[in-house]
Amino acid sequence: MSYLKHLKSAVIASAIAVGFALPAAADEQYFPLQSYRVGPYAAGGTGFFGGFIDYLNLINIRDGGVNGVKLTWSEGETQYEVEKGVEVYERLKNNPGVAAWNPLSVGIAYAMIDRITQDKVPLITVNHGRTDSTDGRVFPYVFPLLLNPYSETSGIVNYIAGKLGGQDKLKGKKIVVLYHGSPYGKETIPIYKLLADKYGFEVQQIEVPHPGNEQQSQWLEIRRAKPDYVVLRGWGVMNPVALKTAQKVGYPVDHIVGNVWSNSEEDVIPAGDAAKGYVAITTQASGEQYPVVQEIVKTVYGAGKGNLEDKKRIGSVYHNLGIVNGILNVEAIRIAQGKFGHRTLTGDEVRWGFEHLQLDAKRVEELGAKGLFHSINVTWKNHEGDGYVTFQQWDGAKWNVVSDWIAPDWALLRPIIEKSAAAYAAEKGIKPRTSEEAPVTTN
Amino acid sequence: MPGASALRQRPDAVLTPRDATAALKAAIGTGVRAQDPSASTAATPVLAIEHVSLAFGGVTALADINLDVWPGEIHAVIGPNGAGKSSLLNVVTGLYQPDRGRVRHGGRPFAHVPTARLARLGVARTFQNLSLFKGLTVLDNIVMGLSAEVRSSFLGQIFGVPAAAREERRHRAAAGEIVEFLHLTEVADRTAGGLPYGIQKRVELGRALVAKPKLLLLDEPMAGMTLTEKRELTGFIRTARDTYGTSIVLIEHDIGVVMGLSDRVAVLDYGRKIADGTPDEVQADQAVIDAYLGVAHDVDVGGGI
Amino acid sequence: MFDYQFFLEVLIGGLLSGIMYSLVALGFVLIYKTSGVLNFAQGSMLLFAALTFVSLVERGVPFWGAFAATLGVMVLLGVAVERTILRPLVNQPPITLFMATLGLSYVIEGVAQLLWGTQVHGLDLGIEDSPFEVYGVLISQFDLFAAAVAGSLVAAFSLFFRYTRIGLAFRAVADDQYAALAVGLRLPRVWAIVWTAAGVVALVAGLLWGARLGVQFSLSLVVLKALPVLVLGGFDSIAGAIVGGLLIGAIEKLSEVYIGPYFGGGIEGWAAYVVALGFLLIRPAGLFGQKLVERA
Amino acid sequence: MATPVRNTLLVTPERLGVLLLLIVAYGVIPVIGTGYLFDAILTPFLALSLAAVGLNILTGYAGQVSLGSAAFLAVGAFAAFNFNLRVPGLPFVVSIVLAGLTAAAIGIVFGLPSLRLRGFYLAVSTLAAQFFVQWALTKFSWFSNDNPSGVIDAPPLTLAGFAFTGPIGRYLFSLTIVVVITFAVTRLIRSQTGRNFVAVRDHETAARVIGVPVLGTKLVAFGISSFIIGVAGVLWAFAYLRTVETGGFNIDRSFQILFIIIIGGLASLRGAFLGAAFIVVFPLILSRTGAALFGGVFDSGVLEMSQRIGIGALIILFLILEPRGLSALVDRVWDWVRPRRAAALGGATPRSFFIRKLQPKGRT
Repeated sequence: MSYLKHLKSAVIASAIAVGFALPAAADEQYFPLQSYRVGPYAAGGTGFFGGFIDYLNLINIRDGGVNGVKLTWSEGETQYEVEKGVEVYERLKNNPGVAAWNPLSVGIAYAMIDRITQDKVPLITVNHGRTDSTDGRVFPYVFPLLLNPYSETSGIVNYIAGKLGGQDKLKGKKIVVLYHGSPYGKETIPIYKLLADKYGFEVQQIEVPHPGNEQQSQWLEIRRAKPDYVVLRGWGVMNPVALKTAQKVGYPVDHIVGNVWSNSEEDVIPAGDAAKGYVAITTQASGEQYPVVQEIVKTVYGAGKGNLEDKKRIGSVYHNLGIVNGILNVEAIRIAQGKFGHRTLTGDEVRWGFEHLQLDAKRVEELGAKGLFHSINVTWKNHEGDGYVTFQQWDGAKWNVVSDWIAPDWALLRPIIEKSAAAYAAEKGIKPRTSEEAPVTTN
Repeated sequence: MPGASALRQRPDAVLTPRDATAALKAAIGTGVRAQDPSASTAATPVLAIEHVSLAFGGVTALADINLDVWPGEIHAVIGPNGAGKSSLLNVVTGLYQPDRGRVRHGGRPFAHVPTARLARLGVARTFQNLSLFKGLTVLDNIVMGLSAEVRSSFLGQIFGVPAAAREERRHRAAAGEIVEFLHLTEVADRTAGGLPYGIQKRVELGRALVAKPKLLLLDEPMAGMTLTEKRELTGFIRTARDTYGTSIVLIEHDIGVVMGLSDRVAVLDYGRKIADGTPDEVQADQAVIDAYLGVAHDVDVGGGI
Repeated sequence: MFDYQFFLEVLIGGLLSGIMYSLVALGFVLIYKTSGVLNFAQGSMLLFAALTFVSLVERGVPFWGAFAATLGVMVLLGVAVERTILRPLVNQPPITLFMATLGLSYVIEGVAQLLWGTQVHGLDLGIEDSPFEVYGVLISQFDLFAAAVAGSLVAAFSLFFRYTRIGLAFRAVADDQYAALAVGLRLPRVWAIVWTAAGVVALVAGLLWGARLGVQFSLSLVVLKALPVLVLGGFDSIAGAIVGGLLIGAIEKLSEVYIGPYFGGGIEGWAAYVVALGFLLIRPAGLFGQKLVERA
Repeated sequence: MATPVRNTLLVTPERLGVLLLLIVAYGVIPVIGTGYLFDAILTPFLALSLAAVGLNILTGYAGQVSLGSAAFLAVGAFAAFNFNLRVPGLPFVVSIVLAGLTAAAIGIVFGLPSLRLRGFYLAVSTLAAQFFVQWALTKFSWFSNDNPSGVIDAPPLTLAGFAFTGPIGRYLFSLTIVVVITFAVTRLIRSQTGRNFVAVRDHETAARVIGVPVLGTKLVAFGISSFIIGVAGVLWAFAYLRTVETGGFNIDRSFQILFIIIIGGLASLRGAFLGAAFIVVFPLILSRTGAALFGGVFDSGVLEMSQRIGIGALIILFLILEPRGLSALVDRVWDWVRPRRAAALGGATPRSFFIRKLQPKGRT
């Protein structure tokens, strides 16, 4: 990140603040980043935004941008707080050539849905966000890419079924879901119930009040319930404490399965030995052995432009998620450029790109990401893109993939998502799209 | 009650000169009062303290105290520090509950005086340490003295319904009179917390007087005042009694003020009442001289600040 | 049928958690007793101490060396706080001081993360955390260890305040600041010492909590667990902090397990406050408060 | 009659100033402002100012410290959402009033401990409201219309049949509500009830003796304060964020509002606005200048950390230099400009919890 770049964005920002709008600079696609490098969730923020920026840098340095269109970005610190995120949105949204927003925060994403829909810019909520925004008919600009919370739930249950030896073996088993006492934590309660009914296992869902630094009573209950598996739907400090407390009550750690927000190094390192053997879901494998990560190490870090201060974190879960997120954004732009031309695209045009973001295993391999993530297949109706999941086990020092790529049961979940989206559409008076042909605003 | 009627005949003390207003009001007041002393004696006492005892964790604060205060009377309570004077006032105002005994306000007996109803019983008091509402203006402080008479609700006040507005005007007018009476016009609009000590004491008297109480309890109103301020305040107190017929219980260390101002004087020592009579009687009492007067001169120093 | 063994397990777990709350509460009490202020920076001090310690250890400093160095840092912090905040703000209302400690917590958090980064760290005190069973009731070794440390810390403080000159000064100031000042006690010195002591408590609590949660930003949130303890035990009573902690810990766990299900669980966050408040409404003086003392 | 002359004047410098401000706020700013100014600065400023006015009634005037303001913001926001959703055809203004009343009712319940507790004990006990409300709103999904994510979306803002859309509309909507409530509050604090607040704060015993209904006054203070904070919550949620999730109404928000009134000046309406301006604008300025000056030298994490330190240090410095807040600072500047006013402004420092610690212990 150069000084000039900063100076420039500062100038732009101040220019906008006093009411001027600069004309769009030629051939640049801009990513406003609502990053969080301070505060309770700084570890995740630095990893994710570090990976994202590293990938954008790779494209600029190696390829000279996307078909010659330079990628630019600037950061606004949110500390993961919604109103700071909104401030950053309002501040950065008028910069020219905004491609997409990538907040990596459920709260900020929610506050932006109305705004980006009005401003016609895509909002990418990779691995998180509003489940029903999967329904692109109602949410044309929101993309919960790769994995929404429902798919995650299904993926976890499918993994447990696999461990038990098949979905029919789930019958009569008992699963405890330990969830964070927040809207995020509660979101999958009905889905676990649904799957329990479908497969005939027993599910008990126990809440851990925020922030989750005390779980004695919850784990004593778990000990009493003697479940076959515990699913950890945690957040922040709740995760290591859960692992520690599990050890304390003697629950076997390799029967605890973490969800997508309980799957990072930050979630296990504080737990020390108690985390050895813990398994968690992921959409992107960790490690730096993948070609694209190696190229980032060579090209970006080699040029001294690496974003991570601590190089040991290259290839960590959040860093790789950032890289995958970078791939998805860049490829969406590339696909949209194929239709609209090699130039600075409008947000709406980039949205079209996301709605045609179809990367099969072959294309993923071309991108140097084979094994890093499986594939994606976004359509105008399906904004999640049917991401596959895999499971990693912590060995005390790093994560190791311990499963194949597993497909969630999308068909089962789709009607629930559509119902929820329809309710939203009714509440907001939105008329769902009936075909791909949504009006695309171009320059 | 041997002292009561004798005291009535006692001419006004020569200790303090009075200003013109006070003299005028005093003239009206004394006229009414002096006409029929026997009528006063026949009436019930404004305040009757009956066998009140109070102890704090084994330490006796008050032991079997009896005290009557008659209409229009200025009744001083004196005694060395720690003798139980303030405790007595706190029992009378219900801030403390006595262990034994009763307090009668206007004949109504209370085992524990309900502080919140005090103002409606016609009782007002001042405090040893300043107890003004420092964030309010002088005028507002005095208006607050009429709190017990407020009938309007906060909604009525915000929206300015006629009844609330009338009430506010009435109370402001009453407070305005007191402001004039106590010569506080100059500072009426100033925040009380920033005023000199002597003036604050006067404002506090004003706040207690504005409701025209039947009984006024003054806890060391002169403490820390200069001689001039004391004289002035003495005049105000006497005038108040004369004007409104208010009975006054006065706790004060300045023996000169007490003897000059009071109709009767009760003396406390270690929580017991050792004397109760006219200033002359008390001054002549051997027990009082032994227990108290011998040390009187160094009691006044910094008493209540 | 009532499961007594389970009840006992919850109870013991609660009491042992409670000791951990007491440890945090203790830091509050020391400062409140002498300066009448609720030091909201206690959580940040805890974070700062643990972060400094763990960062030193990760840089190869041996355990006791890091401990001593962190102790030194906490002493410096205590003195600095007295110099830069307490002294200029002497005679200001408690609420102002409270806000100043909030400001202080910003500064400490910022400095801690600026110095040592925002990474989360594991902290291994070398205490085995596998449970052992006594008549079928699981007991955590680590929790026992933590309880022992907390107990000795309280004992040490009690002895210190009872038998040393500084301790005497501390009690005099706690009793009546005005009088203490009048007889010539040097308040600034007492404050500096007390803040240092609170820093030591923060270090010990930070290490024990850090070993449980990992050393990370959320460590500063443990103060929220200590506040109901303070309400129940009294802001100015060391004994209250201990007994209050035990009570709150036990009540919190028992209510979560036995009452929580009726509300759908997760009531721990506020149950402790409600219990503490309910207790105060019945007994306004708190556990160890004195008669007629207003809670102000 | 000793009614002071100043009060009877129709035109005072203060009133003139307020009038001028209103003209600028209604007439000038909507013309020259940008979307960023409205959506990111002015609207949150107005919402926080209103919350600070509410808290100031409770803490500044009535002397009861609350650390649970964010809970009442949340109650207001969720109540308005539900009234609007569940009672068809209800005018939005009525929803807002009902939301305020709901917040007031809950505020009174959580104010009950104030009848027995004071100072920090009360302050900490108000945290019970903070945690309970957040828990309840998360727990019972009915409050968020069973939205799976527990996040609700804002209904359109209408006032007397007029829809406020767009940045300027939302700003004007907020401004109007803030102006109306602030005007009512100025009347309130000059009324007997307002005096009761100060009396209870400055000397509770004396207040009780002269017949102030102390308990009632405290509860009224909690009620009115919560009402206003509840309405502020509606603005925060519907005019500013346009989404509501419980996570945003956490303890940090409560502290933020408390910061505003301390920095602005306790028991000062003007202080609430000054403090809110400071809290909203200052970090932005710090952050922008920091990024502009050192953006190339340090990474943004370092900058943010430094800013956090800077804000913390500034708060401390501010408390040391002007413990009575920005409002008092303005007075000082004003005195300097108009020396003859100096005498009229005495030390209005509130008592008890708010005044200095070193006081001899009296026996009364």
